[in-house]
Amino acid sequence: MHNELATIESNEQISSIYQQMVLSAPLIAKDCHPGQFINILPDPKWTHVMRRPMSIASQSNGKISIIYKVVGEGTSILNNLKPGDSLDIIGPLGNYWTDFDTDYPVLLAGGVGIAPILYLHDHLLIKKIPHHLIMGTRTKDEHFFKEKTNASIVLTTDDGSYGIRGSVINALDSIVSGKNSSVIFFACGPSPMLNAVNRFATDKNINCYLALETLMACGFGICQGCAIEITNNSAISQTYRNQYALVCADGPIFDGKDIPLC
Amino acid sequence: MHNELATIESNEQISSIYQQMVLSAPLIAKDCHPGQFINILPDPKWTHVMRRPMSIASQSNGKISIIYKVVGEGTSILNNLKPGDSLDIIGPLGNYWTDFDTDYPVLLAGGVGIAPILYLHDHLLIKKIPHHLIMGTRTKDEHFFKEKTNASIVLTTDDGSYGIRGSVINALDSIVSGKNSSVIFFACGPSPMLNAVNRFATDKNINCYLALETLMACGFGICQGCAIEITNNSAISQTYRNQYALVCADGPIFDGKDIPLC
Amino acid sequence: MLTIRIGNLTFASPVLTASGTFGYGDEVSDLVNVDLLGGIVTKSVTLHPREGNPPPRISETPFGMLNSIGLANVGVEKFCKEKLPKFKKMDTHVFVNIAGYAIGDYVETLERIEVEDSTISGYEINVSCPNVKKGGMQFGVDPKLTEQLTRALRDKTDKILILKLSPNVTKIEDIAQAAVAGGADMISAINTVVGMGIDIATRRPSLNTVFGGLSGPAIKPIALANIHKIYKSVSVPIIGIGGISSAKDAIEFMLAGADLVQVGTSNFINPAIGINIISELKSYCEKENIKSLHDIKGKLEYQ
Amino acid sequence: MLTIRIGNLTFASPVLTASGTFGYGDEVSDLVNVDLLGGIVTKSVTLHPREGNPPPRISETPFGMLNSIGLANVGVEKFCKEKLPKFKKMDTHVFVNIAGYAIGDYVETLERIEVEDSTISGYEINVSCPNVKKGGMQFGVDPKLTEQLTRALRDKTDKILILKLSPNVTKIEDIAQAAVAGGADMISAINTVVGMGIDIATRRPSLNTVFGGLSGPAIKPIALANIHKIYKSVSVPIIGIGGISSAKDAIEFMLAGADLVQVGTSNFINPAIGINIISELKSYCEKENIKSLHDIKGKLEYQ
Ligand SMILES: Cc1cc2nc3c(=O)[nH]c(=O)nc-3n(C[C@H](O)[C@H](O)[C@H](O)COP(=O)(O)OP(=O)(O)OC[C@H]3O[C@@H](n4cnc5c(N)ncnc54)[C@H](O)[C@@H]3O)c2cc1C
Ligand SMILES: Cc1cc2nc3c(=O)[nH]c(=O)nc-3n(C[C@H](O)[C@H](O)[C@H](O)COP(=O)(O)OP(=O)(O)OC[C@H]3O[C@@H](n4cnc5c(N)ncnc54)[C@H](O)[C@@H]3O)c2cc1C
Ligand SMILES: Cc1cc2nc3c(=O)[nH]c(=O)nc-3n(C[C@H](O)[C@H](O)[C@H](O)COP(=O)(O)O)c2cc1C
Ligand SMILES: Cc1cc2nc3c(=O)[nH]c(=O)nc-3n(C[C@H](O)[C@H](O)[C@H](O)COP(=O)(O)O)c2cc1C
Ligand code: FES
Ligand code: FES
Repeated sequence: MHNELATIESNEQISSIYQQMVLSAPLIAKDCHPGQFINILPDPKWTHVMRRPMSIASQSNGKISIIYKVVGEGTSILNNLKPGDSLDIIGPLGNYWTDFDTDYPVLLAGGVGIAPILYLHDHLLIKKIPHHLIMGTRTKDEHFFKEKTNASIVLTTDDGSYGIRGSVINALDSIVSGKNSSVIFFACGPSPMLNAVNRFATDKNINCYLALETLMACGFGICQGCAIEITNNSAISQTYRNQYALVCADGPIFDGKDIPLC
Repeated sequence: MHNELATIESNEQISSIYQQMVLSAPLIAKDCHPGQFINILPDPKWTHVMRRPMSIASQSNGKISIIYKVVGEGTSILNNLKPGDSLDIIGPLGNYWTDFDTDYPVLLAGGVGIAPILYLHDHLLIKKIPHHLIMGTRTKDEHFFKEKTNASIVLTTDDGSYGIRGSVINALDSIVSGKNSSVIFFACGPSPMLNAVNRFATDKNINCYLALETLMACGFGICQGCAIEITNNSAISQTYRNQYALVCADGPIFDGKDIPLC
Repeated sequence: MLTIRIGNLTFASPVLTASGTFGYGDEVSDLVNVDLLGGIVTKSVTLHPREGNPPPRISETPFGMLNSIGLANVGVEKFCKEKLPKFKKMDTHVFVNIAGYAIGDYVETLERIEVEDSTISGYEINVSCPNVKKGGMQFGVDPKLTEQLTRALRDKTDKILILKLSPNVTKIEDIAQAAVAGGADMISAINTVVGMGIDIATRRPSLNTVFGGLSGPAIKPIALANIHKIYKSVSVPIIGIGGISSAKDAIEFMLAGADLVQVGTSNFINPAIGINIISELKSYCEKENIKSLHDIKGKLEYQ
Repeated sequence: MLTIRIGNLTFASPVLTASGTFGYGDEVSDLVNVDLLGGIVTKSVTLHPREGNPPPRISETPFGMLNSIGLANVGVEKFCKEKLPKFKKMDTHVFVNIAGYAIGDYVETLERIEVEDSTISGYEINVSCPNVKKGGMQFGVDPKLTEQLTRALRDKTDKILILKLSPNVTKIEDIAQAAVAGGADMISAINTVVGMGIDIATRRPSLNTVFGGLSGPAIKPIALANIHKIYKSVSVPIIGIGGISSAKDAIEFMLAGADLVQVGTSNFINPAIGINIISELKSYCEKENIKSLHDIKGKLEYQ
């Protein structure tokens, strides 16, 4: 964990509603893994008492990136930053994805949930681990990944304006049933999507790892503010108690089996 | 009184530490008088509960200007505004200078206290009323008025780097004693300067009007927060009580005789 | 849609302006059409004229301000002559806020106003005043005193009687119940929270009175908690006050149990804020298909 | 210059970190050298392990936050095994914050820690906990209960005993005096202010427990007022807490009467904030030619 004053390399709109910011942050870049996040101070004069957490979307050569959607004050400030500006960030935070050696990884992303999934995708490409990536958005303009598509990258839109119509779940059946070996899910996205993926995995007895989000004050296990209910005290936990886990320290990646189905 | 969304025409540094901002604000420009001020909302997302009051430094053709020094958050935000940006202002507020028809006006300004004095100076020029203007700063670089100097405009610096060394008081004696008719003072500036001017006027039995500053929440007589002690319940008052007056509503211009000498 | 009926008063909208932050409604007439407001509450009126506290009287704090105005006002006599007649021209509810230093002060002030031929809708009683007979303890921190004061005033008027409570107590429920027991028609809350500021350069308090009252967005969470506690302990209508600066804030207070709200400190940033909130509330009701804002009173959901 | 002596403890600087906002000092070791701090106060420890409250447990407010963590902690047994030994490696004062639901809980917890061979400097007692025997009323709102609790703990330890007071009372002076009468060595204040948040989209409270504790810069004026009241009513050393995020804030608390300060919520924005404040304080003393920060304690000037 480092508190680094990163320099912004670029900050660009990559689709109708998503921005990507590349940061030079050598210390964090050196230590980070797919699924981890950073905690951002949007401005030295920030008048909120919490930083803003963002998943790491890529890592290479001392640089990391984030992919974000402007939703409020913090992300608006981020959106106005220019190359050369500096940004106070803490990271890498949280646990990360492992376990991609035995089963066939299927990566599932919804909306800005693409950030950590993209990082994992890059990582698997580098390690030459064959896998599938399914990404869903509401409509065509929100996709920024269109040019990169190939047989193992599947895009969906809620309105059918691009790729498969519907949610990422609609693309799963054919991929999963087409595999001889057992598959494993890595998913990040809005709660309804994660719940659907978790339910699908449970039904088919597939291992499934979900990246969750909650409000965070500290980002590294101190404030106990980011607790979620868990149904099972799994082995991957670091500070698990019986009933609650901390998303920032025990997560953000959880075994789907530990999360209540809903 | 109007609440106007003014458009910034220009916003420029005019000396080592002073900025001038010209605003297109037709409603306020139409109604304002020398000595009055506006109350500024520096930013729609302003996280303070008070606006920032600034004297009007000029008025013409639907435009007004302010002259300000960057001292904190509000003035920093003002300093970053660009031509074309808009600014939410309330004005004109407060009372204004009159009484320049009988006596010979001597205008005294210290630091940013120049703003209302400059407006009064313009006004007297238009009305072709002969007068003197004395302006003091700490050092040469702070003066932005140098090119305009003539026999009736006298500049001083605390360090003697330009014009007369010392405060505006040092320039007064020769001007006052050189006049046959009686003189009248109009002054704005830091408290020590106003106190010195008031004392000088009292000693010589000269009429003297001072523009004061206090912290202001509302700016027009509602919150009662801008009270100052007064020694005398003068005729110029609008809401004077016996002991306190409101700088925003009874002032900002006060008869020196009503203000405690210190 | 925004109309709220309380007893036999009809409020065109649930947004009023808070005592001490909107004068007597006439000072802002250049900027605001007060008739569009649900109502206004006057600056506190006292039996005798009051100069107020020595300066400095205000200071800024993070997202808030401190004040110790000291109830500066012209006194009830001059109030009746100069201010009261002006309310006749206003087509909105006017509540006269009364403050005092002994129960007799409050009663005499109210009686003086009652004898006038006026159009006011009622009184809001500021109990955050030091009781000189009880060594300066405030009326509003003691349930017995609050009940006595309320009853004494109740006996003298048939107009709406609102008790305005202070948050600076261990258990506001006790004070609210006492006010209702004494005959209050409504409860309004909160008055300012006791606070203090210091200027480290001069080493002096930022207010002449050392302690003052904190108001503004910073106190909104405290105000909401107090409103919800009052809502759970009494059944009279409630006016929510404290840090309100948007329709969203106003709705939060209604969900917590308020029938009406008052906007205070935010008037200083924008004197038309009350009216802006009213039009935002209208859009909200339309969007959410809410027939009457009264339907959301206390509709906070939890087990 | 920054050294403060209190009893027979020497604090290298007057800046500590507040309970619940800095863990046990080891989680931040990557970012902060805790030995540079005046001291740390642990998260509250209870007799039995506590899961804490259901989520959501935190939310943001204007310049502040609400929390209802529910004293989630491993319990004193595990605390003694896993956390206590780590403090031996730290060269700073460690105070163990203790919470409980009956006087016996507090006493047993303290006794359990006392028998360990530890290097801790003392205890901070969190009295903002519901007393199950008294229908959930908090210990810290009742002077008698506060005195009893303090005395019971005083009997069991010779280490520094700090009573941490709640601001949610009518008269904090009474509670401070009771704590001193019971034998407290020091008073710390304030704990969080009762507040509430509402999400208008879901119509649910922003915290699962409905009410929670407000902290951060928004409460600084309230904290300062409480510290100054405590300073005027007791003569034991005082630790100022509430919204501190700069040396300027720390100095304000000292002028109001604090000997030491604790930094809480601001650690979340910057875990090194305590250490930054310490170096700012050093520059301040140099600039102002202050020999010892203790010289400014209570040096607020007014008539
Ligand atoms: C582990 C983690 C990873 C995330 N990764 C991404 C990402 O890759 N891309 C992305 O666009 N967003 C991501 N988010 C969400 C992101 O943190 C919020 O969108 C952002 O904080 C909004 O801040 P704001 O000031 O713009 O909006 P606000 O208006 O202040 O808040 C809008 C919403 O954002 C969320 N939020 C605000 N503050 C926090 C906080 N301190 N902690 C957590 N959530 C908060 C809340 O749901 C809030 O309602 C992630 C969140 C977490 C917890
Ligand atoms: C009637 C009047 C006319 C003024 N005219 C001018 C002018 O022409 N040019 C100029 O540079 N300055 C003028 N000032 C002072 C100006 O208002 C402050 O410099 C400005 O408010 C600072 O704001 P800030 O946010 O940058 O600084 P902050 O750091 O917030 O405050 C710095 C200091 O500015 C003053 N100040 C802050 N807020 C207010 C407020 N709401 N009301 C009054 N004073 C405040 C206080 O003394 C404060 O300590 C005038 C003040 C008044 C009352
Ligand atoms: C400058 C000022 C003056 C006030 N004067 C009074 C008053 O005379 N009587 C009263 O009952 N409340 C008075 N109040 C309290 C407000 O009416 C209101 O209860 C409080 O400020 C909280 O609301 P807010 O956060 O919206 O301002 C005053 C508040 C301020 C800021
Ligand atoms: C997330 C969080 C957890 C806290 N936990 C505790 C606790 O366990 N025990 C305690 O005595 N105080 C606790 N506090 C209160 C703080 O120690 C402090 O008294 C309060 O937050 C005010 O200071 P601040 O404004 O600097 O945060 C907690 C505060 C926060 C924000
Ligand atoms: S965010 Fe503080 S413990 Fe997780
Ligand atoms: S600033 Fe409000 S009365 Fe003068």
